[in-house]
Amino acid sequence: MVHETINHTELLEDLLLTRRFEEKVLEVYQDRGIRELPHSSLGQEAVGVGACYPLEDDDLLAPSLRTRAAMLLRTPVEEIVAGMYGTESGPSSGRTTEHHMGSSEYGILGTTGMIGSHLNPAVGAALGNRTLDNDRVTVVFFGDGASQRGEFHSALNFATVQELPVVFVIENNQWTEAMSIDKLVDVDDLADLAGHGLPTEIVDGQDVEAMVEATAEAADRARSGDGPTLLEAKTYRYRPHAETMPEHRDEATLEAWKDRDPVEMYIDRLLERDQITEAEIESIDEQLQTTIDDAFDMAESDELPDEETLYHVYKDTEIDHWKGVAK
Amino acid sequence: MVHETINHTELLEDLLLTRRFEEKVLEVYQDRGIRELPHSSLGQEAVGVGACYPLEDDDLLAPSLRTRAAMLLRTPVEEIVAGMYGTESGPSSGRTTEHHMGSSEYGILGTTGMIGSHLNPAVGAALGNRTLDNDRVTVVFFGDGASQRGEFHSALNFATVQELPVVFVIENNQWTEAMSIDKLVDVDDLADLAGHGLPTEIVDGQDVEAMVEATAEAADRARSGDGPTLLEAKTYRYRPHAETMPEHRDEATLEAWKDRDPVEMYIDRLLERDQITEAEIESIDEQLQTTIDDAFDMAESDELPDEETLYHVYKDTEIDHWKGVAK
Amino acid sequence: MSQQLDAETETTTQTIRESLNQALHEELERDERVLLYGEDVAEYGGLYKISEGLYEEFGEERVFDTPLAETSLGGTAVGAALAGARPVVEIMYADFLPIAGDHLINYAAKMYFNYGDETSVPMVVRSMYGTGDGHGLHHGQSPEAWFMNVPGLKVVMPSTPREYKGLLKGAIRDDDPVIFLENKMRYGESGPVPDEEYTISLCESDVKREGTDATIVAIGGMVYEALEAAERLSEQGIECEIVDPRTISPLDTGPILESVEKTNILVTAQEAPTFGGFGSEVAAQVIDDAFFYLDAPVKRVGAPFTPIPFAENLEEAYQPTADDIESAVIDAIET
Amino acid sequence: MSQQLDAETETTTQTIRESLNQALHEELERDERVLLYGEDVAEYGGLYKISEGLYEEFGEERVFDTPLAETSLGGTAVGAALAGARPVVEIMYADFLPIAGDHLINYAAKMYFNYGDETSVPMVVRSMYGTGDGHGLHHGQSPEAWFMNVPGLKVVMPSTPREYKGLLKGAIRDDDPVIFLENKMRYGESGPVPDEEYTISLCESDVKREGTDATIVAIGGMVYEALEAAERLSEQGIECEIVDPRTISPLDTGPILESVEKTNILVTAQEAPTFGGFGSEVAAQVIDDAFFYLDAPVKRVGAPFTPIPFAENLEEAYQPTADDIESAVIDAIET
Ligand SMILES: Cc1ncc(C[n+]2csc(CCOP(=O)(O)OP(=O)(O)O)c2C)c(N)n1
Ligand SMILES: Cc1ncc(C[n+]2csc(CCOP(=O)(O)OP(=O)(O)O)c2C)c(N)n1
Ligand SMILES: [Mg+2]
Ligand SMILES: [Mg+2]
Repeated sequence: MVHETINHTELLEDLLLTRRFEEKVLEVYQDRGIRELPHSSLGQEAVGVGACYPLEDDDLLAPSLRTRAAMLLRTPVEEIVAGMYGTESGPSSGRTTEHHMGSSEYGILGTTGMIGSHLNPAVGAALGNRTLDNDRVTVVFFGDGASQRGEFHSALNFATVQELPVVFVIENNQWTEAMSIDKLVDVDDLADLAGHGLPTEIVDGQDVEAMVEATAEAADRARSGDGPTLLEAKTYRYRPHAETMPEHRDEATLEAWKDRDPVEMYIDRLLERDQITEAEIESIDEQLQTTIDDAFDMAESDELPDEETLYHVYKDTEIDHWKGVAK
Repeated sequence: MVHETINHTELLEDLLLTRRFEEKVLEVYQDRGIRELPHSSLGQEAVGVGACYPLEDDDLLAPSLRTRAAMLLRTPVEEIVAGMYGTESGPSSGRTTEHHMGSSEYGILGTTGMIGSHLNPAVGAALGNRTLDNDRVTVVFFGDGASQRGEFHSALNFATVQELPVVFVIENNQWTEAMSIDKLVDVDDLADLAGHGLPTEIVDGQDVEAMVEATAEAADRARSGDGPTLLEAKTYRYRPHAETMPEHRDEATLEAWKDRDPVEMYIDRLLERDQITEAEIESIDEQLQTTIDDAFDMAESDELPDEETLYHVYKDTEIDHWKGVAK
Repeated sequence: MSQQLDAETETTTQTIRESLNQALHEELERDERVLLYGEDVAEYGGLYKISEGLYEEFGEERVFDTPLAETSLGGTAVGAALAGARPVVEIMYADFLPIAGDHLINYAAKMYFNYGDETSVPMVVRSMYGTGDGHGLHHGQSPEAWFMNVPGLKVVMPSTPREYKGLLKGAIRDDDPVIFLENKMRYGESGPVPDEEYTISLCESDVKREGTDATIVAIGGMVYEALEAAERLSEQGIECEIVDPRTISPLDTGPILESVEKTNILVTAQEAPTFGGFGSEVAAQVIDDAFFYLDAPVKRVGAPFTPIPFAENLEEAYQPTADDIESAVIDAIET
Repeated sequence: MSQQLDAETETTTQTIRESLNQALHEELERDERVLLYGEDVAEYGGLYKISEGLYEEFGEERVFDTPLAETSLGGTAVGAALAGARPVVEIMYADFLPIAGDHLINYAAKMYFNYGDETSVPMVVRSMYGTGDGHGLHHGQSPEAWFMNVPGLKVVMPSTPREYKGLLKGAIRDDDPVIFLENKMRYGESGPVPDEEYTISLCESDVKREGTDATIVAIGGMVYEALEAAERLSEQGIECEIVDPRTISPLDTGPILESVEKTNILVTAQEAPTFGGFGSEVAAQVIDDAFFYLDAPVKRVGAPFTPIPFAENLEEAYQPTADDIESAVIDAIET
């Protein structure tokens, strides 16, 4: 049983960090706005947290817009918040949004605003790592919406025939913006779309331990040269697609999912198994809250970046950016 | 049994027309060249012939580069040959290649030089026909190579969720240019790649009657509003990818496929069933040969198009083509 | 030439958002071959609410939501148009147009040329551009120049509510494929829109302001910036003529050349980076055909050669505005 | 400035095909991070045999064939480069680049800007263009202008064997994403290639011929046409200076401006349609920065605004040649 080898305090801490962070984002956004429009991961935390847990520190993560956990588990919280504010201390000093930022230092593959366009780059990162002859695994997160793009097919196929060390994680929250996937695909399980010959597995995305277990296996397979795996994590988001959009989903369904809240489920399980005490949880929670609050305070008083930051487009050639020509 | 309802003389004529045409192309190309580089369908004739046979005259065909049958069964032979020569009497008077020409008159969807890029347009044509409220079915042909593109996934999905009247026909000849599909996909049957919830069927592409039967069913399904079907026709080409490329495939495999030659197999069967006589075949053959020879003679003596033909880019706006601006 | 508003035309003040919604409504009603689809355009009414109410009115065969797959949007629209329908698809942000680039550049643009008969591709791709909302690198790019060197495409960038409506109707009725670019920062701009039914034909430049001292050729949202700059310059005694091409390609250069022949000074204004952009083509056309009328270097206003930055102050530094146009005109005149 | 061949350099006559093959060979050998992949590049050695023998020599982890999926080629190259490898991918025909357009425009071009550290995207996309072989609408387009308005990309179009080799090596070593365009009609051209190892840096324009009477800025295969035109014009007493930018974007305008300041006449030459093309940007740069040196309208040589036709005579009418450059120079001088 995988839960016997897990450091439960750590895993819970990861889960609580993500939950508290997302709650804070929501609170601050509603109270006074944040420059980056939040696309909340509340409700889906176990997917990213569980998938990241069994990885090595230098494995590469390619998060989707909504995989906040992946960012939080790799990047100092204050940098993330500054990234959302577009201030000087953010990872690119405000050049880019926090949603898509990349960092070789933190092992996060930069992404774009194009949903699903990171699938082939993630496969390519795995290819690059094979070329460099290291044993880093790449884990790429994407939604049910991204699975509808042709990229899903070509990336799976390329990774499979090249037997690349990739773990594909669909965060199937069953909504593509305001569209229910019921009208966007004609299958019950997105995993069925992938007949490419790679192993696929459907995972309970609310169960952080199930995510740990499935990803651990997939990462092992990748690392031992047996190629990619596709995991479909079934989950649900508690918030609308973005904080500017109204809620239009069925209330009963949402409530049913909340009954299986990933954080509460895990806490209940740990308490039941006597693997943690209420007091321990409270203390972790308090500490996390302080870290998060401090990060927001810092970002709110941070400076805007220097204009020079903008002119960071070519690494090898000096150009006159206003004319667009080489100097 | 479908073969009881088939007009065998007609079907054989279609098959022989395609075979003799392709033989003639090869002969002329080797002897004195043809402007359009031939990508021969020799060996694969039964796929296009069989799939076209059960269709209505106004059903729409979206052929691949290699589906010569689809062109021949819809377009006067002399126009096709002129199209290959790029002369005045070709369908677009030499603006475009015969490989990709489109014609609403003949019910052929124009395609491009991009393998697989016609999949979504074919689905769109079916959508357009739904909007126009007619009952035309669209049949789209494409290779194993095209099936590797993302277009395959997005087109299948769109057609499935919209329940559009499309028949997808993979002409799986097992080679993508000089690459064997063994290294390009990790499945035995390409049909397995399509887990989109639409019916799929593997068909013997050498058996013209099997193609007729499978396509008849799929077209019926489409026409009665039950949505798309995917057929995977297993076949093989006798020639290299294009006539400029050397043969590099295994000889024994090629010979094994030739043992199941689609034209010979069908003739043998008809003779066995006493549905045709050797003499009848000979007479059909002679007549076809004359038509084909005449078409080549005509094209070879045809004029080059007038330069004005070139300036046919916008339908609704007169422009100065040299400056690229509206008049 | 373009159909100008004359004094007697009855108008109502509308936002661009309203005028676009009306245009779609009228065309869906007028012609049964018109259909509208895209991501979130039906039940939700469009991310920016341009197609609100249309799904309810015209039903799911005419207005529908699609899977997240822009190659399907571009590709199926080509096919539907070739089959004889008049598809209007929304590709949410113009930044996503490259995903459908093959279908636009290699398919839509070339089928009229490729067909043996008079079949053409009457499709419209609506898409949004425009900076200033902090959406970052991938939700605001001006893509017009990516498609200018593509014979067969038409690229339209309206400016005022009246033109958004008239040109969208014109684009839907046009027999050629049209990329119709909407500035998402300007949906709320309002202005007079004729009450009577009207359309505006594509490929006709329009003079938005008359003047004798300098010509400003501005496109899309920059027309508003040019008008503002012209007001300020007028106070300094400089009268600018503003030409709004409205259709970027194929470009109606006549009114531009005529204007430059009168003013002898040319400034261009676009939101995209200057290098390789629309303004460069205008400059090149003028220097070929009106060279001896030009009194000064042509100044091009545009963004720097960088992606669109996220941070507030960086985005401000990036975005070209009325200020930049004003300085460029003064610069040109003083040279 | 560019590294010129001096008289002492030992050279061997090679075709462009050979020089490219050598460049790939040398870089694969020099740097283990370099890898080469694409459709038919390995076992078959490339459709035009540019990569012949490399698979055999470097094995299937360094040189391999891929599924038919250009978004995978573009997309995986970005990822491999971000991970620290130096991928070289072949996208067979440049007409197919739009299929990978999103990964080039929105991904490759923007990641250096997007990263929090100094990570960049050292990838090279090799692709073929060039008309004259009857391949029709979709196997010969010159795509450079589609990518010029994209900050972050580098677009390279070499002319001679020496440059093909040096620039390909330069591109592979460059830390930014490069679209490397090869004229498929010129693979057989031969010329001197230095025996010693060398590279040519990107973004440096080169003067291919000195002259005092007119400046011709020609790119890619058109450099040969410009050289021929210049010879003919020389017989008529007109001495042309030919500037070969080699890198289209970002463009090294210095040598162009200097040349125009000397000759006072500018003609541009490209294979792509004139409207919205490279030549327009050159004209615009010159009219901004060297306006007072210009004696005549800038003439741009290019194809008409149509797709590439198939028929022999139509393709001939379409293709710009030395004749057109010659007339354009005379035209400009006589204005
Ligand atoms: C290529 C592309 N198409 C459309 C969009 C607009 N868009 C942003 S998020 C989104 C929904 C994505 O759904 P999914 O992949 O399920 O991820 P989720 O938001 O549910 O986490 C859409 C359509 C986009 N950003 N990129
Ligand atoms: C998008 C695209 N990529 C690559 C090519 C080059 N190419 C032409 S035909 C071909 C092979 C196509 O294989 P398949 O789809 O199996 O069809 P077949 O030739 O076997 O009939 C390739 C790679 C192309 N024309 N278009
Ligand atoms: Mg989702
Ligand atoms: Mg094949």
